[in-house]
Amino acid sequence: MSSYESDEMMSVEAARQLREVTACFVGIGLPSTGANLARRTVNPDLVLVYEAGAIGAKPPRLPLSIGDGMLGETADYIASVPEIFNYWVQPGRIEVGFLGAAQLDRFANINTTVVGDYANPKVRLPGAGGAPEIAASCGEVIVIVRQSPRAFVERVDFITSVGHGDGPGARERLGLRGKGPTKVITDLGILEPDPESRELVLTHVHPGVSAEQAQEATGWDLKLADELKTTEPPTQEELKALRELVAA
Amino acid sequence: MSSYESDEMMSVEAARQLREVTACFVGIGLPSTGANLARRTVNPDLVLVYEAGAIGAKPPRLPLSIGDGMLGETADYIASVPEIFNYWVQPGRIEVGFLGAAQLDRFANINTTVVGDYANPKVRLPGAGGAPEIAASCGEVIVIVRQSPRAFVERVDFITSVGHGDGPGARERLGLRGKGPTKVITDLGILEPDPESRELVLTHVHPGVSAEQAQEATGWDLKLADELKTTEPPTQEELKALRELVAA
Amino acid sequence: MTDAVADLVRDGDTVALEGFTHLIPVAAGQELIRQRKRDLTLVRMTPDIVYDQLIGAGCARKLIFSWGGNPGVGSLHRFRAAVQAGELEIEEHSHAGMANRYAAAASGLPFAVLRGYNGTSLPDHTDTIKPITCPFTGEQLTAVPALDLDVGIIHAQRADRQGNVQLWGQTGVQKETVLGARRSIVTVEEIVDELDDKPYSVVLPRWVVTRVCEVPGGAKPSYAQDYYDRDNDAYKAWDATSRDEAEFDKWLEAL
Amino acid sequence: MTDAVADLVRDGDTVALEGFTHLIPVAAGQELIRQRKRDLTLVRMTPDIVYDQLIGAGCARKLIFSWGGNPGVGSLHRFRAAVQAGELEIEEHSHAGMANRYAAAASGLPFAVLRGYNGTSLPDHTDTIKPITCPFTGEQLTAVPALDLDVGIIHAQRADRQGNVQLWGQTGVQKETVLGARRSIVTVEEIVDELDDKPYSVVLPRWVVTRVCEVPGGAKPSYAQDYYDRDNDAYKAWDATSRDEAEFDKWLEAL
Repeated sequence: MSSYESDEMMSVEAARQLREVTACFVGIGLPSTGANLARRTVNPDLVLVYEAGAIGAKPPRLPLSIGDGMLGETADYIASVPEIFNYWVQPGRIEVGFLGAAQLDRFANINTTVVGDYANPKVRLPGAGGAPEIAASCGEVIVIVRQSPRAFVERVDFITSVGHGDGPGARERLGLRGKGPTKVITDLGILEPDPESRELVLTHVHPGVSAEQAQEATGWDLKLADELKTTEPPTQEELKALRELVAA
Repeated sequence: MSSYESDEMMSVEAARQLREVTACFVGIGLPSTGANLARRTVNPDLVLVYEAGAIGAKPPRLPLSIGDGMLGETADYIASVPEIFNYWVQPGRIEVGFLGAAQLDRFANINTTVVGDYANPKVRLPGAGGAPEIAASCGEVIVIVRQSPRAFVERVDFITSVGHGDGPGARERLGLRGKGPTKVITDLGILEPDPESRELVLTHVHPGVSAEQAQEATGWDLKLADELKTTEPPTQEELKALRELVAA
Repeated sequence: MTDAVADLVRDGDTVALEGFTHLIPVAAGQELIRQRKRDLTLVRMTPDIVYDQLIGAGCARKLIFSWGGNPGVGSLHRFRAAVQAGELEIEEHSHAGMANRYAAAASGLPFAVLRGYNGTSLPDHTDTIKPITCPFTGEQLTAVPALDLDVGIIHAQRADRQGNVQLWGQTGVQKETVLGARRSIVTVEEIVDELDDKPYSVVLPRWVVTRVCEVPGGAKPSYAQDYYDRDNDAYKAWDATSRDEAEFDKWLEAL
Repeated sequence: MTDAVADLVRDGDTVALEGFTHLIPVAAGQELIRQRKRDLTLVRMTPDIVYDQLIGAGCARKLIFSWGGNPGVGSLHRFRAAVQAGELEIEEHSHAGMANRYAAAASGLPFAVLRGYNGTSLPDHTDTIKPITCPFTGEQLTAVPALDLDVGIIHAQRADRQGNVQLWGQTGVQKETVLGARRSIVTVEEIVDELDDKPYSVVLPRWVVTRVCEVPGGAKPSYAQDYYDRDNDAYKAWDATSRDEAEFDKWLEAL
């Protein structure tokens, strides 16, 4: 087994989730790395959709931002931003949306807006961007976020993007048509919503990580899956593809 | 004075109305002839907008239909049809809309839908097309139609496109933001709405036409303007440009 | 195309064949006639000669439209006769309303809002036109429902071997027709190894198109920009064929 | 550009400078700072470093936005400090909401409808988000009001001598920004004799643009496709400048 960083484990695991996926909505940062890695490993035909308009972008290296010229230059099609949200995201055409989070709660609701009170925030974060509608309408959502008690909180200070709301039936009551977060990939493992309670449970730990470590890094009483598994470590091929991608 | 057909008089007079206009919404038939003639005579910079998407088309000859390739090929820009109506017509960006009519009433309301009862029509006509929103939202509307008692009726069987409704204040009450029909150009003369009553009055007769002829060709008691004028006959240059255009 | 139409279009479906006088999917429409599809709700902003043919052939139960004519020539006599005889249910809109109904369908919304229809007789006869009030200004506008399309059919200039479709020139509501329908059929002039840039081109990526069929000339007698111009004589000749029911029957038999 | 900004932007105006990380009108934004415009309501989906500069320089009374950050780098410290100190009024939306607010403005409608915001905390804090009911299905959706823009400012690759503007690549909401505003300023990389075809180009015809100004490099340090790439070091360097108020003041003085 080669040595690797926890970021690398996250990107590799994110890429693996895209094996069977047609189209994926991509932000910048770890989601972009994961999606671009998938195109180089498990799913060469994966369609990357960026919110600035590129549909089917095939960037030769990781874009610096979603405005990067190579996204448009390599895209199958470029839509305007209103079209991206109205014709492509809203009808649920995109199978997977990748999201990050500053705070995440036990129902996978996401906060990227403020820490503290909205009117008098302790920390003002960037805000919603495309996330609320990605979370509402993509077929499913994969959250990629580092696990810590500050980030994994009992209750988010602000719901920027709805996960599973307050539990069973919440998404249906809100009229949200996608399945919501089906996986949360962290630096320690993978969490998935319990089919009944919709509460996130730890289903995988990454190699060398213990369930206790994951529980300590969580601000709520994190439950473990009946069968807790260990993630496959990154293969040589995965690491090689990832490092080439990042270095490009 | 050269000899000319009444259609030619109509097209020439239509073109003259576009001397100071920036952008004009064009259908097929006489409106298209008039607008294209204006580009060759009084207003070479006139922007022609076609409902199939071409903005700033510069057709070298009269298009057979609004799908004609040369419209797109010579356009400054091509919009989708939803964009044409939403971004270009609806906000009132287009100064003049040219419309035809199967029936027209004394308030310049237009019928292009049915003659007779809607459910059991005597004659089923093509229908609305782009006309209702052109009539509502273009800065002003110029109607081009041959005058006859069958066409110029006391009351249209169906209001496809609103002229001046039932008279003063009607457009404001309906929330229509353009001025509505400001001129009706016929084979006999020109009618304009009275500033007070909004009823169409005959302001011009074409050379050789009498006011009585125009009144006989009208299904309501057509009033004459205080100063009834005679239209300038087509000049040699106008006729030459028109005939070249039609023959091209 | 025969298989695509057989597989994807069922009797009773709501079907739109779009192309705003350019790139009209005529061949696909005639395939619907040959396969004797019945009880269709046909949708099209500008039903022209291929819709006259479909109506005359008895494929349509209902027509949703905004302008029905033989563009630049005159009337559609089979359409006109069917309406005047009360044999065809119609749901009639303006172009702006229809364009917004397609856009709403493509957007996954149940309705669209526009400034339109106020003061016209259309709302008296079309129950898919309703008032709606702006929750911010109190202004009254008009709502129209999204089209509920089972199948969207268009003709495009070309596709690549992966099934990505490209069309250009005036492209009307074709993108919305494909994106707004549950299933879609795109006939193309040719299949090429690689798409290249074309001015104002619309690309429909392979994953949003159900079936692509190579049908050269599939838009004739209408235009296909950079492939052929409109055959105006055919449009004119249709007037005579359509006017006379016996002539029309002869045409239908020969199809 | 000096004259265009002086003539068209007034203190107290609502002004949008758009460009979705590509073709950001940075030079025009900095001209607003130089001319000491005050009490502006600034609108932008993705306020990034030029908005951090405008906010730090005291030009803005209010910000209407959906994502405020230094893309790919981190936070906007002047923006963050102003909000945390309660010195900047904010009206916060999602991208989908903002994009639809631009589209409504360009469409001459008072509002737009979308599926959005349901279940989020945004409607609790933003009063320009309201429920609306579909008059056909009874379904509840969300309405957002049209942006009410005095001035729309964008940067484009080029214009011709008549003033027709052309931009291409990822063109975001730039068309809507110009069409949705009462007055508009477009800075361009170059003025050319004739525009030619470019893939996915948007042309804004001369008669819908108030003023065109040739400003080569007007989008630096962001991208202008086919002219220059993003200067990523400048984005990174801004983090340090913006973080320290004294550093920021020095930057402002030198502008």
